[in-house]
Amino acid sequence: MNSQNKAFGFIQDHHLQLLPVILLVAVAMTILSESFMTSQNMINLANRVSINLIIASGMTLLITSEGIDLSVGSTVGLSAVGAAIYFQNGWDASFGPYGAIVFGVAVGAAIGLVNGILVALIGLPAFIATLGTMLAVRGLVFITSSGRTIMGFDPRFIEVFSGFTFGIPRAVIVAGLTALVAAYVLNKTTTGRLLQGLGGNERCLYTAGIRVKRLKLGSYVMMGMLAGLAGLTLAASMSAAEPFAGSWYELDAIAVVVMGGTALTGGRGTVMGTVLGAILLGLVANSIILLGISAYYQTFVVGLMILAAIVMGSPVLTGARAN
Amino acid sequence: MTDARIIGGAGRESSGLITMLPAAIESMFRLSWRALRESWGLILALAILVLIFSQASPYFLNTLVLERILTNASFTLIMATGMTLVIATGGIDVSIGATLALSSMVAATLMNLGTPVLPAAMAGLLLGAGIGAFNGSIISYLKLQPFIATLAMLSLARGMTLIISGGSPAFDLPEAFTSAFKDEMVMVIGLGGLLLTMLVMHRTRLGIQIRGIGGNENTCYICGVRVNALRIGVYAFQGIMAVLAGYTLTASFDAAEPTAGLSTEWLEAMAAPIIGGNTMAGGRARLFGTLMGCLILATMRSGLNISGVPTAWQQVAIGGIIVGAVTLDVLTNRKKVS
Amino acid sequence: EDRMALYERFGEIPVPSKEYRIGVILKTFNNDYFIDLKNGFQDAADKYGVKVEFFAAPGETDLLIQKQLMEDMLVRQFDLIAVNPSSTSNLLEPAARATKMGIPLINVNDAYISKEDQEKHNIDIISFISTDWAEQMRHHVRYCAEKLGDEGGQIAHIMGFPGSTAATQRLEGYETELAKFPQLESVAVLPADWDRKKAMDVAADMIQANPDIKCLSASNDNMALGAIQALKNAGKLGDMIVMGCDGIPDAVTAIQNDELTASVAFMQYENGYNTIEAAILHLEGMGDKIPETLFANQEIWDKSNIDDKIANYGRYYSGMAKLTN
Amino acid sequence: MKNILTASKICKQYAGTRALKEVDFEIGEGEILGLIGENGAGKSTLMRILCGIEQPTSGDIVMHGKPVEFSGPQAAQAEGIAMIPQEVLLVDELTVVENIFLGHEESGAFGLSKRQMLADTRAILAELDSQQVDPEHLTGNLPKGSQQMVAIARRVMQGGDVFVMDEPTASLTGEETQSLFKLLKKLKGEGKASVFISHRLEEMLEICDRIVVLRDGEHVGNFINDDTLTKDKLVAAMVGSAVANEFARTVSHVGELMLETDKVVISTFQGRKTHPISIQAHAGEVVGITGLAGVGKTELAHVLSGLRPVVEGELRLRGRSITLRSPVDALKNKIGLVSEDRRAEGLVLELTALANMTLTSLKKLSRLGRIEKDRERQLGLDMKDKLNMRTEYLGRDANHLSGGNQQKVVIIRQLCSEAEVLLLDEPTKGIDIGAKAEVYRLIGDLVAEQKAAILFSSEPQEVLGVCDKLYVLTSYGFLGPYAKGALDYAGLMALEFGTATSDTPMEAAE
Ligand SMILES: Nc1ncnc2c1ncn2[C@@H]1O[C@H](COP(=O)(O)OP(=O)(O)OP(=O)(O)O)[C@@H](O)[C@H]1O
Ligand SMILES: Nc1ncnc2c1ncn2[C@@H]1O[C@H](COP(=O)(O)OP(=O)(O)OP(=O)(O)O)[C@@H](O)[C@H]1O
Ligand SMILES: [Mg+2]
Ligand SMILES: [Mg+2]
Repeated sequence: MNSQNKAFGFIQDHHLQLLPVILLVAVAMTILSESFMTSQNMINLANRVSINLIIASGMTLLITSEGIDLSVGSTVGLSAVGAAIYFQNGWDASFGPYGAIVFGVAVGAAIGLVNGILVALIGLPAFIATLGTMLAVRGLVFITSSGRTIMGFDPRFIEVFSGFTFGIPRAVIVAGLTALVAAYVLNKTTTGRLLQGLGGNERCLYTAGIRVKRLKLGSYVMMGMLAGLAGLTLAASMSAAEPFAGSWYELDAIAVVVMGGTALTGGRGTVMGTVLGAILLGLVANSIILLGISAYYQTFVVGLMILAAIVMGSPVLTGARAN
Repeated sequence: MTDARIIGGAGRESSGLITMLPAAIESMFRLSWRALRESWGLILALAILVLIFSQASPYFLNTLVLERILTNASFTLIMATGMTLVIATGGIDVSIGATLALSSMVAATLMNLGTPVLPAAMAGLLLGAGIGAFNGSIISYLKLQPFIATLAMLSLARGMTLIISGGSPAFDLPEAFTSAFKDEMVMVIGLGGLLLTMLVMHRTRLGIQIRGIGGNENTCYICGVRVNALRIGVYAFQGIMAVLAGYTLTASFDAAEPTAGLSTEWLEAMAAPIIGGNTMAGGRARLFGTLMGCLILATMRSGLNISGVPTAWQQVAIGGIIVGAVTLDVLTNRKKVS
Repeated sequence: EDRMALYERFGEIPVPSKEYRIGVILKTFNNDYFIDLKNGFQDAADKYGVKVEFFAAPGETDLLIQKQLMEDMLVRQFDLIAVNPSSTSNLLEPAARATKMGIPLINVNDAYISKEDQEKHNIDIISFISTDWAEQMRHHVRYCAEKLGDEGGQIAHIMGFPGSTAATQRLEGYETELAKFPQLESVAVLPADWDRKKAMDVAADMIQANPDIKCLSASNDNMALGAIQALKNAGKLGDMIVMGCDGIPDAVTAIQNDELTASVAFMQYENGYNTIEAAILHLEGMGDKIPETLFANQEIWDKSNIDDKIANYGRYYSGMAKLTN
Repeated sequence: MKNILTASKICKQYAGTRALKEVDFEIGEGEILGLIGENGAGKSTLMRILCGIEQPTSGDIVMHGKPVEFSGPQAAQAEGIAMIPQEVLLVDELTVVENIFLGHEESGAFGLSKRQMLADTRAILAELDSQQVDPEHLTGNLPKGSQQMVAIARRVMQGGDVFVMDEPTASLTGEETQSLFKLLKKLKGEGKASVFISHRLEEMLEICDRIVVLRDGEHVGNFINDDTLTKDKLVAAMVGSAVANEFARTVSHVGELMLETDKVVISTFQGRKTHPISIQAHAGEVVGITGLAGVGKTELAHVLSGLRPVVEGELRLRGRSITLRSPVDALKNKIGLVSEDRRAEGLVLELTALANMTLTSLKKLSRLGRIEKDRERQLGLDMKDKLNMRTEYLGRDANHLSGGNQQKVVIIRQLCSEAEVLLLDEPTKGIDIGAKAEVYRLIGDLVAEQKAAILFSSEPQEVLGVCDKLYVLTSYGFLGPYAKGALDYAGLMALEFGTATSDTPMEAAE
C-alpha cells in the first residue's frame, strides 16, 4: 500500500512515526509548565532546532544515498571562523558584508569537495574518510582562529540570519527553506530519485549508465555547503565564532535523521521524518530546562527520551517494514 | 540430523587429536600469511610513519617511546577488538566511551564504599556486559538501527555516570585493583584479548556465523544460525572489552573520571578497525588489520607529540594520516567499499 | 615599572646560569583564557632568557590525550615541566615518571595534584601556582547579594562541562556561599559545557521558565556572553545582573557596553609569569624562596572600575591591545 | 505411496494482493512433484509457507500424519523440510565451505574441524559434478550456476525428508541441470520427496512424477506424468489458453549495420583471453550469441556495454569506431544492457517497479529536474501493457515482485530509454512461458523498428528459435554467423562441445 503511494509521491505514513511522541511531550509540557506554550518559548525552541535542521536536511539526502559525513561539525566551525576572519581582514570593504555569506558557503563547498573526491573518486569508506576530514578541519579551525573567540561581525551580516520576518526568526526561516528544498529534491526530482537508487543498488545505477561518481561528488559538496550555511547561521546568532563551534553537531544531525526513519543502509529516506526528529530533540532539551531538571540528570533524561522515541518508532511496533 | 545426511560421511571417525593438531597449526600459518597479504598496505603506511618521525625527531627511536606506543595501541586495541566483531555483524557501537566511564565509576565507587576489589570489578564487568546485551537486544528484537540505539545508550550511560559521581572523580583506589590493570597489564589485556578473539573467530563456528550475520542475516536465519542470540553476545562482548579498557584507564589515573572516554577513546576504537580494512557493511573480521590500525594511530600521536608539532597542526596531520593510510590500503589491495 | 609593583612575588630573580628548557603542558590553547596564561609564560621566558615549549590537548576534556602528550614530553629532557592537568588524576602517572627521572614539576592552574596523591605516587611538586576557583563564584554570590540588598531575589547558575574540575569546584563555591544568604533563592543550576551557543539556548529557556530571575551567574565569560545574547533576543537585556568569570577581552568589552554586569578577573597572565620565575629560582637552587601554594589575585570588574583596570592591566591581556588603543 | 506432507486450504494475503487462495497440496514419499504456473502465480509463496519462511493467512499443514505449525524456517527444518529458495541465498563474504556448513559447523577437539568439512564439501560437490568449484573460494565471485550448485549442496548436506527447490535450473546450464536430476533421482531412491519448480516445461516432463499447476494463486491442475502428458496440456492449464509457437515473431527487413566488433579479444572473469570475436548486428535483426557457461557470453555483453575493457580489436557503431569507457558512453550511444544478474545489477530493490523502469529515462520525463509523475506513470502503463504486467505491480517495491516480473521490469527499462542496440543477457531466465513468448515478440517488434538486438543465451531452443543469425562462443574458437535454420539442436551442441566436423559458416546474413 504505502509503496504504492510512494510511487505517486505521497508521504509514506510511517514518516510521521515521531508525531505522536512529539504531541505527547508537548501536551505533557503544556500541563507541567505554564511557560511552555508561550510564543517566546516557541521561538526559543525553533531557534534551538534550526541549525541542526539545516545540517540534518542535507544529511538525509546523503544517508539516503548510503553516504555519511562526520565532518559537518568541523565544517560549521570553519565557515563560522571564516566569516569572522572575512570581517577581521576588512574584506567587506571590497566585497561588501554579504560577501561573507558567499565565503562561508564556499568554505563548506571546498571541504565537501575534498570529501567527495576521497569517497567518490578514490573510493574510501565514507565513514573513515569524513572522520579524517572531521579531525583535520577542526585543526584548521584552531589554526585560523588561533584558538580565540572572534567577534566583530558587520551588523548587516548578522541581520540576515538573526533578524525577524513576520515575527519568525530568520534562522528558522533559513532552516525551514532548507528542509523544504531537501524534501522537494528527494521526492520530486531526478536527483532525488537517483540518490535513492544510489543508496539502494549502486552497481545497478552504474550498469544502467548513470554518472554515479558525479552524483556522489555532488551530494558531498551539497552537504558541505549546507554545513557552511549552518556555520554562518551559528556565527550570526552568537555574533561570535568560537574554536569549538559545531563540535559534535554531526552526531545530533545523524541522530535526528535516523530517528526520523531514514535507514543508514541507504535506499529509503524521509526529510519529513528528519524534521520531526529535529523538533523532538529540541523539544526534549527545552523541556528539561523548563522543568528545571538538575544539571547532573539532564544527559540521562535526554537519553531516556531518545530511547523512548526510537522504540516507539521501531519497525516492529509500528509494523512498518524493517530495512 | 547427521543421520539424514546422504553424502560425505566418509572418514568422520579419523577426526582426532592426531589429525587436528597439524591442521590447527597449518591453518594458523595460512591465516597469518593471509593477514600479511591483506594488510601490507597498512604495514607500508606504518613503516613510512616510523621513517618520517625518526627523521623528524632524535628522540623518537627510543625504547621508552616504543613502550608508550605499544601501551597506547594496546589500550585502543582492547575496545577495537570488540568493535571489529560488532562491525563484522554490520553494526556499530558508539556507546563504548560512556560504558567505559560508567562501569569504571560504578566499580570505583563500590570499592570506595568498602566492597572488596574482586566483586566490585566483577560488578563493573557485569554492568558492561549488561549494557552491551541491552544494545544487542533492542537492535535485534526491535529492529532498531545500531547507530541510533547505541547513541541513546551513550546518553543514558553518560548521564548515569554524572548522577553517580556528582561530577567529581572517585579516587585513591585499592592497590590490588590499580596494579592489576596498570602498565604492562594494558598490553597483556590488549594482545591477550586480540589473540583469544582471533582464535575464536578462526577456530570456532562463532567466527563464521558472526561474519555471516554481517554478510547476509537472512541466510543465516534460514540456515538455523541463532542470529539474535549471537548479535546480543557480540555487543555484550564489546561491552566487556569497553569495561576492561575503562579499568586500565582508571588504574593509570588511579581514579575513575566522570569525563573519561568522552571523545578520542571511542573515536579511535571505531577508526582503528576501519583503517584496518573492516567494512561498515559487515561480513569481514580482519583482526590483524585492526591491530595495524591501532599501531598506526598510536605511532602517529606519539610521533607528532615528540616532533613537537603544535596541537592544532597535529589535528590536521592526524586527519591527513588516517585518510592517507586508508587510501594506501584501498589502492594496494582492498576492493572498493561503499 | 608597574608590573613589578603589581606582581613582584619573589624579590630579585637571579640571571639563569644557562638557557633552561622548560616544558609547559596546558589543558588547551583553544580558549582566550589559556592563551593569556601562555603569554604570561612567554613574556617571562623572554625577559629572563629561558626557553619554553608549549603543549596542550585539543580540548579540556581530552584527559587521555593530555596524559599521552606528557608521557611523550618526558623523552625530550626538559629541565623543568609546568603542568596544568585537565583533571586531578589524569597526569599522576607521567608526573610520577617525571619525578623518577628527576624532572622538577610545577602545578599551574586548576586541577590540583593533591598532597595525598603526591605522596601515594611519589610525585615532587615544587609549588601550586593557581587561583581559588570556588572563591570566584563566592565573589559572584556576594556581589549579587550586595546589589540586590535585603529583599534579595532569584539567582541562577550556568555551569561548565559537568565533571570538569573547574566546573565542579566553581559550582561548589556558588552553593556553599549561597547558604550564607537566605534572601537569595537559587532557582536553577544548568550546564552549558563552556559553550556559548549552548549557554544562549539554556539561558533563553531558563528566563522563560523563571521570569523573575534577578541575577545570572555564569561559570565563565564565554557562557555569560551566550546568556547576554539570549537576553538580547528576548529583549530583557539590562533587566538582570549577569556575571561571568575570567575577564577575557570580549567580556571586558561587554562590560564597557553595559551588557555584562561584572566578571571575576584574575591574572592568568600572572600565573604564567610567576611560574617561570619560580622555575628559575628552583633551577638556580633558591627553591626555599618559593611558597607551596601561590594564588593569583582576583577581583570583581564591573562598570565602576573597568576602565582603570584596563589602563593598568590591559597590556597583560594579549587580547587587550584592541581595547587599550 | 503414503503422504509425507499435506497442506489444505492455504491462503496468503499480502498488503496488495492475495497470493494464494485455498490451495490444497500433498506430496508422497519418493515422489518428485513439479509445480508450475505463470510468474506471480504463487509458487514461491506456497513454498515459502511450506518451509516456514512465511506463515499462511489461513489453512493448515499436516506432516507425517500430525498437524504442524512452522513458526520459522528452523521449525520447518526440524520437521525435515529442506528449502532451496528462488533467489540463491548465500553469504557472498563467506567461502563455499563456510556457506555449506553455515549453522551446522563441525567442531572437534581443537575447534572447527576444517579438514573434515573440506573433505565433505569436496565429496558433495563431486556428487553434483561441480568439482571445479574451489571450496575455499568466496561464493560472491562464483559464476551464478556454481552459486546455485553450492546452495543445493548445502541443503543436501544438511539433509531432510522433503526437498523444496524453487527454480533451481533457472541459472543452471544443461550439464548442471542433468547432475541435479541425477541427485533428485538419488533422493527419490531413498524415499525422499522433492518439490521442483521450473518454467522449463521440458525439464518438468523429463523429471517429475506428478505436476501441479497454479494460476493466480489457485490450484488449477494436477497431472500424473505419464507419456500422454504433453507440454501443450500444461501450458493450457497454466495460461488458461493455449500459447501458439512461443518463438513466433515478426521477421523484418534487415537494415543498416549497427554494432560491429572487429576481432575483439576480451578476458573472462576467470582471466582467460577469448578468441577474436567478430560480430555484425544490423538494424532489424536478432543476433544470437550462445555457448556453454563460462565461455564468456556475459563478459562479451559487459564489454559491449562498457562494463569491461576491450583487450584487443575495435568496436564500431554505424561504421564509426567507438570506445566505451563506461556504461555512460554506452547509454550515450544508445546501447542498452539487460543484465543477466537481475538482483545484483538489474534492479534497485528499494525502488518501485515504476521507478526501476524509468531509471534511465528520467531526463525526458522531467522538466527542470522535476519528475512529472503522471507522464512517468503513463509511460509505465504503456510499457507494462506490452508485457501484460498487472497495473498494481507498478507501485510495488521491486523486491516484492515475483521473479519473472522483476525480469520484465529490467527489460522495460531498456525499452523506455529508447536503446537502439539492445544487449539481452539471458533475458528469459526464470520467466514463464507466456512471458517468454511476449519477450520474444517484443524483441521482434523492436527490431521491426529498425533496432538491433543481441541475445546472449545458453538455451539452445531459444537461440535456435528466435535468432536470425547465430554466433557460437566456444573454448576452441569463435564460430559463425549461422543463418536461421542453418543449425539444428544436435548441430549446435556438437559445435558447443567441439565435437563437430568443421561446419561451413554462411556469409553475413542478408
Ligand atoms: N512480500 C510481498 N508483499 C506483497 N506481495 C508479494 C510479496 N511477495 C510476493 N508477492 C506477490 O504474491 C504473488 C505470488 O508471488 P510468487 O513469488 O509466489 O510468484 P511465483 O509463482 O513464484 O512467480 P515466479 O515464477 O516469477 O517466481 C505475486 O503477485 C507477488 O507479486
Ligand atoms: N568475477 C566476477 N564478477 C562478476 N560476475 C561474475 C564473476 N564471475 C562470474 N560472474 C557471473 O557468473 C556468471 C557466469 O559467468 P561466466 O563468464 O562463467 O559464464 P557466461 O559465459 O557468462 O555464461 P552464462 O552467461 O551462461 O553464465 C555470469 O553471469 C557472471 O555475471
Ligand atoms: Mg517464484
Ligand atoms: Mg552469462
